[in-house]
Amino acid sequence: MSKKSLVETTINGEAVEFLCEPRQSLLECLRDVLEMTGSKEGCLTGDCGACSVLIDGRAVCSCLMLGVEAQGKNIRTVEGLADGNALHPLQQKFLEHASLQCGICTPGFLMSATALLERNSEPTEAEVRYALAGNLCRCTGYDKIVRAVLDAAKSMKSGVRTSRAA
Amino acid sequence: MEGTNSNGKFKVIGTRPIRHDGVDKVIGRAKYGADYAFPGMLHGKVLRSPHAHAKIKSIKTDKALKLPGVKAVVTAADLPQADDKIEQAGEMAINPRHLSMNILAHDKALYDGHAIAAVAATSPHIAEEALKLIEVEYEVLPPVMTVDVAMKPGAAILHPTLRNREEGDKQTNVANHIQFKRGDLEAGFKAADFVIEREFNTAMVHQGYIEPHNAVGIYNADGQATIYCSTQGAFDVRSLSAQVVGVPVGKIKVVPAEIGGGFGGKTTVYLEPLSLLLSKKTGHPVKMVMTRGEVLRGSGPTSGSKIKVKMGATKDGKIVAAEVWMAYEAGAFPGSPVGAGAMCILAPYTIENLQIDAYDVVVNRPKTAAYRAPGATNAAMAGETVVDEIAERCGIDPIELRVKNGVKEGSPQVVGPPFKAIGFIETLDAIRNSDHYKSKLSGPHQGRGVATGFWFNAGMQSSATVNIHTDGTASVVTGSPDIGGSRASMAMITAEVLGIPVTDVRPLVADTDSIGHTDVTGGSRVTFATGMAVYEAAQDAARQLRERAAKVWEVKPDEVELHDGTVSLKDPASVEKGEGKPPMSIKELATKLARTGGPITGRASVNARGVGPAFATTLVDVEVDPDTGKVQILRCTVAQDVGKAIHPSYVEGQMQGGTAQGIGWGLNEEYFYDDKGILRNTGLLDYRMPTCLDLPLIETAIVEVANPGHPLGVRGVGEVSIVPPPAALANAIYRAVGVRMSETPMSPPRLLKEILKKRATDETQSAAAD
Amino acid sequence: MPVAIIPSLLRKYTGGIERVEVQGHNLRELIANLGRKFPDLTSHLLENGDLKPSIAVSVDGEIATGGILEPVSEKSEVHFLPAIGGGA
Amino acid sequence: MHAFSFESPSTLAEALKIMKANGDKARPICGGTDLIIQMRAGVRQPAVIVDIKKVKEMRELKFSPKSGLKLGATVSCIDVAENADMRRHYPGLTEAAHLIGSLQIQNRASIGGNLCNGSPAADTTPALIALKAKARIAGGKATRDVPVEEFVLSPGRTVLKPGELLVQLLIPAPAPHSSDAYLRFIPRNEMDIAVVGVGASVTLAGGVVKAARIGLGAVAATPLVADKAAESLIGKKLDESALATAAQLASEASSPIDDMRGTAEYRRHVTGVLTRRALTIAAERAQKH
Repeated sequence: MSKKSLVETTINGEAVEFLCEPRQSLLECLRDVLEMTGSKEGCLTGDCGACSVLIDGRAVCSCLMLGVEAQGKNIRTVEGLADGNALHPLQQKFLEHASLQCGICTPGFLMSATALLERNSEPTEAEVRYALAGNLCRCTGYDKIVRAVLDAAKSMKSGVRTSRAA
Repeated sequence: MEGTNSNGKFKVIGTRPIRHDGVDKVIGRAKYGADYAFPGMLHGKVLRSPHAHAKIKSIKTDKALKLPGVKAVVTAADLPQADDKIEQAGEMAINPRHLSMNILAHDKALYDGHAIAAVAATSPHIAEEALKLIEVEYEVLPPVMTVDVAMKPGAAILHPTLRNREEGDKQTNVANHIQFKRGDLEAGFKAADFVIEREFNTAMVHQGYIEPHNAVGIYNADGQATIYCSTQGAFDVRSLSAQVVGVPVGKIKVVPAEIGGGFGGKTTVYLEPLSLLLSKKTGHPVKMVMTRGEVLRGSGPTSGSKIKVKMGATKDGKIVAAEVWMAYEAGAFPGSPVGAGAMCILAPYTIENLQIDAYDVVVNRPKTAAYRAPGATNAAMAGETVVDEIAERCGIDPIELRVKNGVKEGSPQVVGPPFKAIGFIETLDAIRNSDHYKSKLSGPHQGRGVATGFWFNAGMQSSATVNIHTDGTASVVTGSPDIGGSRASMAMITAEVLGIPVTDVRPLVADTDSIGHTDVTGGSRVTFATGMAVYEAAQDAARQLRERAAKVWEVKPDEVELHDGTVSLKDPASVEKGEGKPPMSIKELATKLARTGGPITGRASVNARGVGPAFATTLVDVEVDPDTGKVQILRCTVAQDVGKAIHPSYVEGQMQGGTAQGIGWGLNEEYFYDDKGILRNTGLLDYRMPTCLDLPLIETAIVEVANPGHPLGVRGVGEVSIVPPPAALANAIYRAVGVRMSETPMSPPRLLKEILKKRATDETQSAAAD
Repeated sequence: MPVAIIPSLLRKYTGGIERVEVQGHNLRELIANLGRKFPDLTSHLLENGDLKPSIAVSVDGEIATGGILEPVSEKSEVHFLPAIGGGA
Repeated sequence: MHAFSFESPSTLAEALKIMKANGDKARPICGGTDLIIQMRAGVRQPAVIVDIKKVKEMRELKFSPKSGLKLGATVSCIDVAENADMRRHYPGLTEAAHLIGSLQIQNRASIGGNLCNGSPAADTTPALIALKAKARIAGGKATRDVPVEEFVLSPGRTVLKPGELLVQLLIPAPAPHSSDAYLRFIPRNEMDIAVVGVGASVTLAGGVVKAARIGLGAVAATPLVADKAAESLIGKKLDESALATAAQLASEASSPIDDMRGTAEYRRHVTGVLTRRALTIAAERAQKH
């Protein structure tokens, strides 16, 4: 075991410090060290997107980033998407459109979709599909996920509430 | 149906409420198997065979045990003896010896990725390092990778003791031969105006659930054990783990975590017995999670197959004879779904003369597990493309030809007994009435294909309890792990029967000690069988509510009725009865339970009869790039007979998901083994499941031909939609570029090869014509 | 009398006969009586006194859930099938 | 994953010092989207991981119409894809950067890292070759510039010696009436590794081809430059027969293998198809410049 180092980050708006070995991925740090198990492990090769989190506003696979690389970074995870008990419009629309079946891919999709809508408030279906291409879902055939993201964009436009950009 | 519909209409069933477990899943709070952690927990890893077929001469573990942080290593030597014969374990028919051999290889490694030993250590990284220190001496044997090789005389033998009914005491790789016969085949082909004979090969594919297998085993000093895991069947995990580890069933509690997809692949055990064994050895909780590579190499995909189909028809499109030969790769141990494939391949059609011969063949690949309508998709790829060719030869629309030959209520099934009410023709009509069918294709190299699928669906055992809370709300408890939103459906059925809002019902999935035996979430059976138990349990609670009201009112129970959440006298008019007895809501009545006999729990357990089989028909438009062989899907519509859709959104979801898996199967998914039998594509980069850029929106047509065997008309919806897509794609590709594909996946290299072949022959023909 | 339909591969034990009229008020009696007519057949249907796990029986088009005690009526048609497992 | 130590220098000098001190035991990390996977698989087991993302020279993206492009080795693919100069002057390379993996990958991965990983199938390398890119390498006796087509020696092996780092990629300013394009073939529409990748640049003058370059990926042990194919176009109109000849010569330049991503025969065929298509797109763009 190599020695651990202290990593200082901001996670979902809060200053968070954690200790980890250099060989621990950010995903391991979130799940095993910080007990934030909302981000899921599906492949450990960056092919499924279940572990997607936002780093300084951009979606990345937390399985392909070392915990120590997170020093000084602003991290957002699915646990921070809702504002207290007010769900993010994406979360609400995922529920209304029945966009999840088993739900294991849902956190990753929500984070990729958040990154998209924060850059592009009126995406086309093609743009949504491109933005979500790095997230695999085996249950839904993507139909209801794509519809939910398009609908969430609409409702955010009409000013329901936009995601709290951490 | 008392309570369910005062005016013949459902109030809750058929609506689209938000699933009760939804919020936990969108905020990241839902606990899946890999999310569990316990004080003092160790992490387990599995050493897997690097050879497809090898004798295990020795395993040395002392070096691994010396690594700081390593607490235990187990091998097959730690497993109890198991009998080599088919046995009931829970509701599954299994061979205990084979199960044990699959959990940890005994004397032979039978596939690349076969578990050899397992380690428990204080961190997953240390456990991984320990695996490298385990020394295994192998004697490598020739790999047997295909049914062709396995069935050849003189082929290397996987199991020296394996015999089948026909070959007497001869060593063999053919575990079983199943046959179905009807009518006079020879006469049938004589009566045909033409005969089409084709051969098909379909590649082994994986269910591809996004959540890898996981388990936390906890074995206590008093011999009591608990397993937390993501499974489709907690009761099967209990009985199978008890079998393998040699712990009494009654000493094990299995807690089903949230499950991240299964599709049949999580109906058996891999890590569960190992985590229990390692916990037994170390006295610590042991958590094990597969990597994606382990999932692909070491869990159960579904069979690759070789299928030969010969069909005879008359000019006017009547199929008069069919002969089928099919061999499925079972993987390293007997038990492919070839029997189901045999019963499905001709199921949609009334064919007087037929013979089907089906062979279950062992090969050096992982033991296959169930996958959504197991065996039916391979079969449909073969049968439905030949039927398409018959339609073409006759110049009849492929849907019309299917209507002409299609089965209806009363038609004999391949297996003998006649069909009860079924909705095959109705799915064909739904497609013919779809906007998609009425639309036109818009460019060159585009084609439209159609195909049909059949699946039995399943019944089996389910238990349910409905508890009335003191505020008049209710909880419904079942033993069916919820993969696709079934908790919402169970709550809806309860709400419908009691006549209360669905938001007043809390559905939950209980562990194996907290609910009666319930078979796997599989066979499209949950909404059918568990739904039946829930319906009866809710009726039982409703009956007790009427009895309590009768007590309060001092009348006979049969003088009380329950409608829309309110109990009232059937005949309030009669003054001496009606006086001072105004209708009471369940909320009101609930406050009186303690003083009228105590709590109300409605109970039901079923071994469900009245299973209603399912049909689906899929229509797909494709565009083929004739220079690269790449297929783009332009539009896709699926029509399926579900009997009754309880929650239409999740019914559509099942239809869309099955269609997407069928499309992946048809176009790009396959296991690539090299000549040594080593799996090359052990990740999701090269095991190519469809991304959302590969699929269009998937249009659905829900067909509801009520199943007479279910109180709500439910058939089940989980499986059949995966069956038609590969054949529908093949038929669409033919219309786009004029080549008939006989292999899955129809990947660009395979398709381009056929396109170039055709181009060459076309040129020589036109040259000859000049 | 109930009729038992013998799967094609087991007909070698019934001298090629497909449909056999055979007495029985439940599967146990029916299979026992079949065994009296065709002694070699029994071991392919039963295992330690119970239905073979690899076999499913359909009585009048309904997969039997009652094991060997599944009731059989005077007019019943009894089919012996391979057992199958479900997917998702 | 094996145990290793982690360094995060903030200057090039510091980074080179650490690289030199640790020789072949050190490996730089940028996006980590290849390295972390390789370490999990045990394919690479460096004792020291050096995070070079703080080094200024390696983070810069500078374009000037005169001197062309200076692209820092750690500039992420997404920053390339979203850069207006890149989109306008090097659309082919920009497309290639925007094709690698998913957005999650593009947000971490860099063109420099794509090159240093040494994969024959790297998407951006054929596009760099088509643009006559040079790799500026520091850490040896002297800073040296290596033509990109010579950078990869064999799968996973490059000209980088122990202690050396790729600092920047240098790309000449585009000539008038010139442009580039990159096409790759994959079975799905995203997420796959190229089965064939073709980068092409074309310079037109008076309706004929004045200069052209073609880079090929995934059809040999290393990315290739298809000189014969490119030269066959010089002085010609980009018509059917010219394209056919170039496509033919490009296929002949390839020496692919059979693997799970495609057969050699298939790759050779598709090389011709994509060469023709990439040249056509590059020419259409060149006319607009």
